[in-house]
Amino acid sequence: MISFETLYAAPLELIKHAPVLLVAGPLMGACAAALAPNSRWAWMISVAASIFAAWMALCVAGEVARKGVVDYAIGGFAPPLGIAFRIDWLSAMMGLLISFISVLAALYSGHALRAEVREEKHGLFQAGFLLCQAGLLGVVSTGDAFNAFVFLEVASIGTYALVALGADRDRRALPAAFNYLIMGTIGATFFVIGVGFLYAATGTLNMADIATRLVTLSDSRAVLAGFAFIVVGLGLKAAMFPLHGWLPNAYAYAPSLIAVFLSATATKAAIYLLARFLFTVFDPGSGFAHLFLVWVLAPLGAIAAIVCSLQAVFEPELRRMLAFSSVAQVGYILLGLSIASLGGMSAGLMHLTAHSLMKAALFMALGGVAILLRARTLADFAGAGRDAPWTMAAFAIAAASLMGLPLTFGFLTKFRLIEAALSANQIWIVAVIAASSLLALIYVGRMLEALFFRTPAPGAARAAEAPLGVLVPLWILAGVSVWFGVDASLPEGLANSGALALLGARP
Amino acid sequence: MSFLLDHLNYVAVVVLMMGGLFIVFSSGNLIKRMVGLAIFQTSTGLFYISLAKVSGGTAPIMINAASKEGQALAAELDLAYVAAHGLDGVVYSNPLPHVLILTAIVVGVSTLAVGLAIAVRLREAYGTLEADEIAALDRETPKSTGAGP
Amino acid sequence: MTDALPLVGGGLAIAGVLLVLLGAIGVLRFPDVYTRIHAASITDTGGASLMILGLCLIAGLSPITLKLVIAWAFIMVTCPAAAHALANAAFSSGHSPWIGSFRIMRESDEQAAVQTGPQTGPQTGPKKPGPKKPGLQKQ
Amino acid sequence: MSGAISFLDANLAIDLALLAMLVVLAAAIAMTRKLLAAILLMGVYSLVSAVWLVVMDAPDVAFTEAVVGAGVSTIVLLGAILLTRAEAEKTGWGRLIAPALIAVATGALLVYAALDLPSFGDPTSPANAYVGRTYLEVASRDTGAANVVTAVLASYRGFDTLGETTVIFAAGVGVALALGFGERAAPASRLMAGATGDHNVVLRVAAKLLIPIIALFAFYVQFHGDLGPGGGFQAGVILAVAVILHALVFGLRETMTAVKPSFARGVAALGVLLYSGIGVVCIVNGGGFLDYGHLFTAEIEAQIPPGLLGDPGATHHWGQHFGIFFIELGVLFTVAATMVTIFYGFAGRSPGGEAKL
Amino acid sequence: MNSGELLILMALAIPLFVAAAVYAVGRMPDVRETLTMVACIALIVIAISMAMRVGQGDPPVWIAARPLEGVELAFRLEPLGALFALMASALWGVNSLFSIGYMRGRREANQTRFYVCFALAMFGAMGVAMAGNLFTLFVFYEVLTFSTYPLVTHKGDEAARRAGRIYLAILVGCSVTLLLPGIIGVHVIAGSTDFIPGGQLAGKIAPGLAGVLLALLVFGTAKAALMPVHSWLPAAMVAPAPVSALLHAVAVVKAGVFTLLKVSAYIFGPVLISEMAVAQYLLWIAAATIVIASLVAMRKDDLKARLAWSTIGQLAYITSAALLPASAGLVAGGLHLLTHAVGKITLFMCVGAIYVASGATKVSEMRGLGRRMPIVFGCFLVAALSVTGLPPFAGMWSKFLLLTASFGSDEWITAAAMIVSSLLSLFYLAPVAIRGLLPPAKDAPPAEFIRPGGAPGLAVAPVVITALACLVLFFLADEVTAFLIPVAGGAP
Repeated sequence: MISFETLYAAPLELIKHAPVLLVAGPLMGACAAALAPNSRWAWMISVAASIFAAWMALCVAGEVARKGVVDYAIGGFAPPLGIAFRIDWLSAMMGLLISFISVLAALYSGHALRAEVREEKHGLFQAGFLLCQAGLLGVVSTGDAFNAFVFLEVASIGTYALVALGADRDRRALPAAFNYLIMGTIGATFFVIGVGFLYAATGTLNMADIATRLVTLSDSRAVLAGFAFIVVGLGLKAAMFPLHGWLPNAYAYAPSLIAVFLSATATKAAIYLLARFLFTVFDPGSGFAHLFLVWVLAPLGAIAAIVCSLQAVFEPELRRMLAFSSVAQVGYILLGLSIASLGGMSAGLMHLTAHSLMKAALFMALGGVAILLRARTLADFAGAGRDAPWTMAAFAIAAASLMGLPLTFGFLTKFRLIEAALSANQIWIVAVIAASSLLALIYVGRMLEALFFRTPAPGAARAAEAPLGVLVPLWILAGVSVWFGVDASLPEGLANSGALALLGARP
Repeated sequence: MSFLLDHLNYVAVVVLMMGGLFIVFSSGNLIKRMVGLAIFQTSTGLFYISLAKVSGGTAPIMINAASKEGQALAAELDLAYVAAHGLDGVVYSNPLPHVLILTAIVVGVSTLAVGLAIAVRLREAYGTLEADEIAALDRETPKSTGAGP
Repeated sequence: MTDALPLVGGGLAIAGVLLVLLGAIGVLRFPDVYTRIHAASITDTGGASLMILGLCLIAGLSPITLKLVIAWAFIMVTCPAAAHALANAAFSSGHSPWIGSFRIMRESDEQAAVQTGPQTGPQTGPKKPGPKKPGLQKQ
Repeated sequence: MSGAISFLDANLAIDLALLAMLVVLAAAIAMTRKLLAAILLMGVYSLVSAVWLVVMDAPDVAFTEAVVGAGVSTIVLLGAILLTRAEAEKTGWGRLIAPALIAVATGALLVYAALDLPSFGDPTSPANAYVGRTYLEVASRDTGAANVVTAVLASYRGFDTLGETTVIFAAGVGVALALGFGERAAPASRLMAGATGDHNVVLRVAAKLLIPIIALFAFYVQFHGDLGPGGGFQAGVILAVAVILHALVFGLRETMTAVKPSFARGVAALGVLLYSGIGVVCIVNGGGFLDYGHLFTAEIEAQIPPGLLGDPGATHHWGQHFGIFFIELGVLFTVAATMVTIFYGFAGRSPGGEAKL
Repeated sequence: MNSGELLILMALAIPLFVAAAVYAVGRMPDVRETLTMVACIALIVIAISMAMRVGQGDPPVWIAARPLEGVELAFRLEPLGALFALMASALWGVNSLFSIGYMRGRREANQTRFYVCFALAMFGAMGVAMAGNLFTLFVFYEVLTFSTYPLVTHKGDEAARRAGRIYLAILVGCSVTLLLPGIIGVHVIAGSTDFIPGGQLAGKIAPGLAGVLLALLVFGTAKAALMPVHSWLPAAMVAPAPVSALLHAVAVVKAGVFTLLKVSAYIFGPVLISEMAVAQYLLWIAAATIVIASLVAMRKDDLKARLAWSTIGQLAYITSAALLPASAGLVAGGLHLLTHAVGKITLFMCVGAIYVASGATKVSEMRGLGRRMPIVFGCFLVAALSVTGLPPFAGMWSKFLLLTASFGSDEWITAAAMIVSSLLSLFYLAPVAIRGLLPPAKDAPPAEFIRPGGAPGLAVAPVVITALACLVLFFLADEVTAFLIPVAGGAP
């Protein structure tokens, strides 16, 4: 794993405040983008802000590498009075992932917006995108339960409307966005209720503080209810199996930029928060948290991995296919977390990374081609592989990673997942993963066959190669998938440290 | 009895939450769903606030007996109580949940605005706000890219 | 004397409350938009004034009283204006004043309720009163 | 303690009465099919809960609930249904079972847990004993603000408030994206048609009279915030209401020439920029983000006259004072401008709705 | 980077380079095919030198990458691998020669894609041959699968696509659901999947659990076409003849049985195998496969289908060899790998030549056809005898060793199955050639040449070469066995 201490260079002052600048950067960028005179400016601002955030994420990772845990008390008030960021390896990893994806998405946005959104709205669109980014980065960095809720909402509110903008191309985006809003808000409110119960039981909102005070009263009914509400709320946000109904349409009909960004980051941030509460705030070793891991999280993950893969197999629309597979992959990640061993959690986190990379690439490739043809179903995409070889080659690589083929990142993460399940003696998880990989093979096979081995219907709209502005970020993503497929030491190191942080963070 | 009385407040607030949640899920009309959502969020706020109440307390605004505001607030207080305890012994309610709920209320109205905006677009694209009718329209034209615009 | 003031104030306040209650009954019972507006506005203004007066007496000479007086002035401006706006809107949306029996009145109510749909032309105003009544009658 | 006991009982009675009213209102909203009725009832619901909040010693929250819940929410909802149908379809009884189950299950869990909470009003409960009490002890010493809520909101948990302001801004962005910026406001936009009819002299006079007062009140609320209830949010909403009233009486076009939509959007963004900018300034001056203690460098601090804010006797923390002042200003900008933007979005939407976005 | 690593790198880089270059110069057929041939020769040279180094006891080793902690992408040559590499590269050369004749003779479409995928398949085969651990082997095993999919669906019609689906579904399905968990199981239990003489798992695992792993690995390796995971092989018959030759002789199925041999020799080790009851059951399944496949082959009139089923039978031979409790079986299996490859490729190329010339695919159409194309049919007879196991052809030695091994370990059932199926194969292979050489029947005149001048020279020459190879290997068998002896070295 590359050493983050030496990776970055920044003035010391900046490094000291990197944790908060990581969030404040995109936030102020959003305001600037909203004020931007024209589309080009907005785009440049968005790219600049995203790059700044990525730089700050590197600095934070470096600090974490040096100190282990970075605490940043905002307003100079130490917790529990003030709000404090608490960044360990897990947060650092999520920050790196989100900001990296954001940079690529921002690069991609230049062309995507021109094709999908009306000119005078680009400024606000970029603002919404940056706000979502700031919110997600805040969620993964904050150490305060209520602050996490605020940032969840910062990330969500804008995106609801952004999803709705897909209506310019397909009106089904509107019901999807509305449903997304209702479910997202209910999820957030449930989360708030849960936090309220924890507050009533402990009198504090700082996660670490809650954890220390929970040790004494972990069996009180208020705490139990708080746990339940937090899990359901975050489960809604993370599209945990029975609560995933909002996701497929939201991803399928949103503007491609939003599909790329959300599919790669939004649910991941919610999963992060879920893991944070499961393992850091509550004690997974004892009582209901453990029962939940074994009897709820693992089965739900398994069901998701099977059922949603099946739905993807029978789905005619390409983007909905990908969305369903997203839910299935979330199932993988939860399975990994539910094996509360170091190996299992590290595998889950690795798969989280892999899935972000591949899904971003897949949606980006589809967007890049669909920019030119308003294709939805497999039939519409027939033969696109011949018409747009470069775009679709990247798509194929990402799809291979989704299928878990060798020499791609997806294969290695699946390898680790199965390994962890075997060493934890949970053969049934191996069976589940095997079965759902078989289904993945089928639906990805359907996609690739349609793209590469079918000829488009005569007179059908033909795909054309995506512009360079799309190809560059797309191929960066595909390249990373292959690089990590040959040498995954970097993500594995991060995931291991993250898992250690989760397991070791008990008070 | 006193136990029940002590918790009646919470129970009532919970009933309100249930009401909001029920409206959200039961009504097919999108506007009404938003109303239900607003009620649900408000009631959550009420729950927090009832956590913050301290019996015999007053609003967490420091009473500086010297200042004019101090006099004013003293006058606003329950006179008998102030007479009994004087201004320094005043018990204040817990300010923290108030702060949180200020935030929550604002978040709620933001959600409401965005949701209603989407609902208006829906009405324009589909000509209705009933979830069932919208679903039916989608079913009969599954591949329609005919957007509002 | 100083003991009497709060009692008097309380009495005035209660009187105001009763007046407002009266107005509420009127809103429910009166036949048509205009009479209902009439009931609501007058009683509101009067009742509020009584209450404020009572509160002033209770508070005695203090900043509170000042605030109360300002509030009273505000009410005195807004309530009549609001009532006027309502009546104006009702009129411009074609509500006919009450003649004849309640049955006929109900029908025109229903027309009003129907008219509030989006189909009605842009010449009609925001018909808060129209649907409000059925809404309240449900209580 | 007898005084306290009677105090408690009186409170409890009012408290429960209000809660009962709320329950009735919720039931009424659930039952009615008239959207307009539902919306107005929701306004009433907010108002009653605001009263309840006052009883609960939460004047700030009550204030916000009143202006936001009963005020803006209702306006926005009305604007929404003016553009849509006013009747809700009837939902069959069969369709109510699942929602009822969900609600009841949730409620059961909540009650199950709530009965385990420390009894209502218990001053020794963890919630009231731990951090909350500490705030009461240190807040006004640290920040010099009498209103502890304001102190916590703007200083201790100022980052939350930044996020909250951002949420408002995001909502403005979202509505503007979804509904446009109200440029196509038809001169006969239905929201104002009732007033621009023939005889509305009374309204115009009343409005001319009220709008300045409302604006004035907004600023009172704004700058009185650290001494009494109120602050940026309430003030912002009230200011926005002044503009909305103007639009209702004099017509959207008029208002848009006075307050341009682009201007409103710009101010909204500027507010957030101001807020986060303060944080950055604190960093530049050697503190942490939003650490008002370092808002001013020492030499500037020295030049501030001691009696600047009246009563020279009291100890002053200029950093905290001005920090809170500025960020509340940022909040005011964003909230007011966003509310206006949202209103423009809805009111400027041509009715009938066949218009392209 | 020492010379050994360089050799391995070249062996992998050359096919890749060819693939890229062929794709680049696709417009110019002559350049394209010259390139391919040159690359074949280079590859053969490399394979020979690697085999020599293995013979000298200094095998090339290269640890290319370490994708995960404790998981390596490593290459390590050993006799079996060297033999497989040599065989594959040599047969690739011959087969490319033949494909030039065939494809041009048939004026096939998408020839460039054909050659690209062919080269990629060789890349996979080389990787499989040189893999130093199960992980690496699996990686290249999948590369091989996916690079051959376009070849199988070469015709591009719906039938071809359906065949392709079956092909992928069975091969990848088995490898993902059975092989991969098996490999990871080995990794978890043994801590590593390296191939070490005597067996990685030896002494680290109870025979019962080992049996489960063995079953996973054997059935997961669907390329070995052990029943019931064999049906992809007949399905893949829609592919053109050179592809069938590739599948049956050069790379694919051979990669499957090769995997089994490696697993048996270096993962479980002869000792562990001999202790496992499961191995016994699998042997019976293999025996059943042998007999059933031969019986089915008897009844097939379509010549390619008949050959396909015979391949299934022959593969089961090697599978049994891998599962025999006697380490001698491994040597025999290795030898059979080679001899059967040479024989089978001859047969398929003959079929291709006949098809190009006359368009005939059914045995019944071929009576008397041999009179017109005696060389082809002569070679067919030679190869048929070799596959059947008659002297003086190579096939005889491997079968002899297999029989001795199975008798030596008292596996009567296996032995019996082998004898029976040899007899059967005599009846379903040899007659094809003989009937072809008989005078045509009065009522059924043989099919006319659809191509003036019969099969092109480039399609006939390779047939002759491989037929001669069958003969030559009969005399070289001893050297090959000597070369393979170290494989069984782990045995006590």
